[in-house]
Amino acid sequence: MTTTRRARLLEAPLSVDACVEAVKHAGAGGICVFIGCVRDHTLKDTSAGPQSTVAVVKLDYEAYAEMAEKVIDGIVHDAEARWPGVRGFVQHRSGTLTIGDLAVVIACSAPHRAEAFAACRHVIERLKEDAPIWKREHGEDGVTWVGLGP
Amino acid sequence: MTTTRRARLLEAPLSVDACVEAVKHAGAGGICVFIGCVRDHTLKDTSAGPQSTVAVVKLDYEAYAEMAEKVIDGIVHDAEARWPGVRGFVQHRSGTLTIGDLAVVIACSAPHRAEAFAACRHVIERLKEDAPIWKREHGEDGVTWVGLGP
Amino acid sequence: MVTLLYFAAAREKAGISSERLELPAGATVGALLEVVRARHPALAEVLPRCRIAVDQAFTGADATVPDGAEVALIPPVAGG
Amino acid sequence: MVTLLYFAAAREKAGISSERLELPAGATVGALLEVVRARHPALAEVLPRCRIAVDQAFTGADATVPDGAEVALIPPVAGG
Repeated sequence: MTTTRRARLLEAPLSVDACVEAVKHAGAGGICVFIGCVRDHTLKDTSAGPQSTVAVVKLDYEAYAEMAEKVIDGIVHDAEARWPGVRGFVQHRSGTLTIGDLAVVIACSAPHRAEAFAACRHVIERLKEDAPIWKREHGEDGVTWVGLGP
Repeated sequence: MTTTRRARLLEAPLSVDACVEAVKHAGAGGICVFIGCVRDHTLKDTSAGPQSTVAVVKLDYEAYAEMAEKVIDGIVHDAEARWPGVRGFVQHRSGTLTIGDLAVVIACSAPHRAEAFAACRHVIERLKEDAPIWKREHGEDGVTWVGLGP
Repeated sequence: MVTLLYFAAAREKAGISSERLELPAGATVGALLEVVRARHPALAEVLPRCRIAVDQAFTGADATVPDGAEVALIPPVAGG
Repeated sequence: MVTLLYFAAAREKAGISSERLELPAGATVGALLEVVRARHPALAEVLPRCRIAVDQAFTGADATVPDGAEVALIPPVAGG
């Protein structure tokens, strides 16, 4: 890698290979990759009663792109500082996605696998908390912004 | 997937994409991939004193191929039973590898990421314990079978 | 002058994706939110669930908004 | 008759990758290993560190070796 930027928001399909290549180097014994895909159902939050499953047709991802890249880049650098030897890279999609499309790809390499797994998991958890990215689900029961509840 | 076989031993370069495709389906929201690479150094077991780092030039992977596929296939099926909704697939290399070559690729999909991570980690740990595969390191201090000690 | 950015549900409720506002010198994020609330009654439900970013960093209600700042309303996020 | 397979360090020490042996009916894995030890003194050091697979499944020393079985010496593995 000739750049220190660890995150890209893309309108085009993501590339697992590009993420793996971004973190691969001669001292990397293990690479952990997480791929988030659009799946055909979601759990519906209901104010009363148990959660139910709702079919999903497509998703719109909206992002505050510049800040999202900055936030994710910070998360990856934080992971690299916590687990020495880790190198990470993230691609996140924006725009309209359908079932099976990749929404996020996170790759973390490390000399040994424990650190690669831990860093990768850390990045997806933190990304889901803080990256300014939203999704609107087009499901069988209409259109909803995920996370805003009923 | 039209086959239930979850493991392949290959003499040719491994494909991350093929492993991801093997576990991808409409209900899979997360896919965790582990890639084991040949790195440029190894920790040397020494009977006295602290471990030291030894440069590695290349590795020969030898496998009891038929049993290795059977053992890894069993490990993946076991992971699928432990974490319902998980689907896994593994490619493992045999033959001579150099720095940066992929030795193993493990992909596990699941409706949610926690199960994908847990299953993938389980498969690599169990594979390293039980798959009848050996490696001979050609390092700066000669040729050694890894795991047999000095 | 500050630039306000509205995203996702906030953008839909406000009916705009950005606007520019004149603020008194030394105004806090909290004071800015009161202005926003008054201008966009449709945001009433979403606003309490938003975090605020000033110049692309999350900020508390007591922080001062610098002149020329880019202030974003961040409804509950759902990336990944 | 059983088929014996040698891999990795065991193959190098034995100098062969496989051989066929006649065993008494009902012989155990442990008895087979005694035969192997006697035939290949160079295996002395590696043998105690090997696991045994009979027909591609790990097996204990007390198990009987069926006629026609494929028996493999499995030195410490290092896949992944």
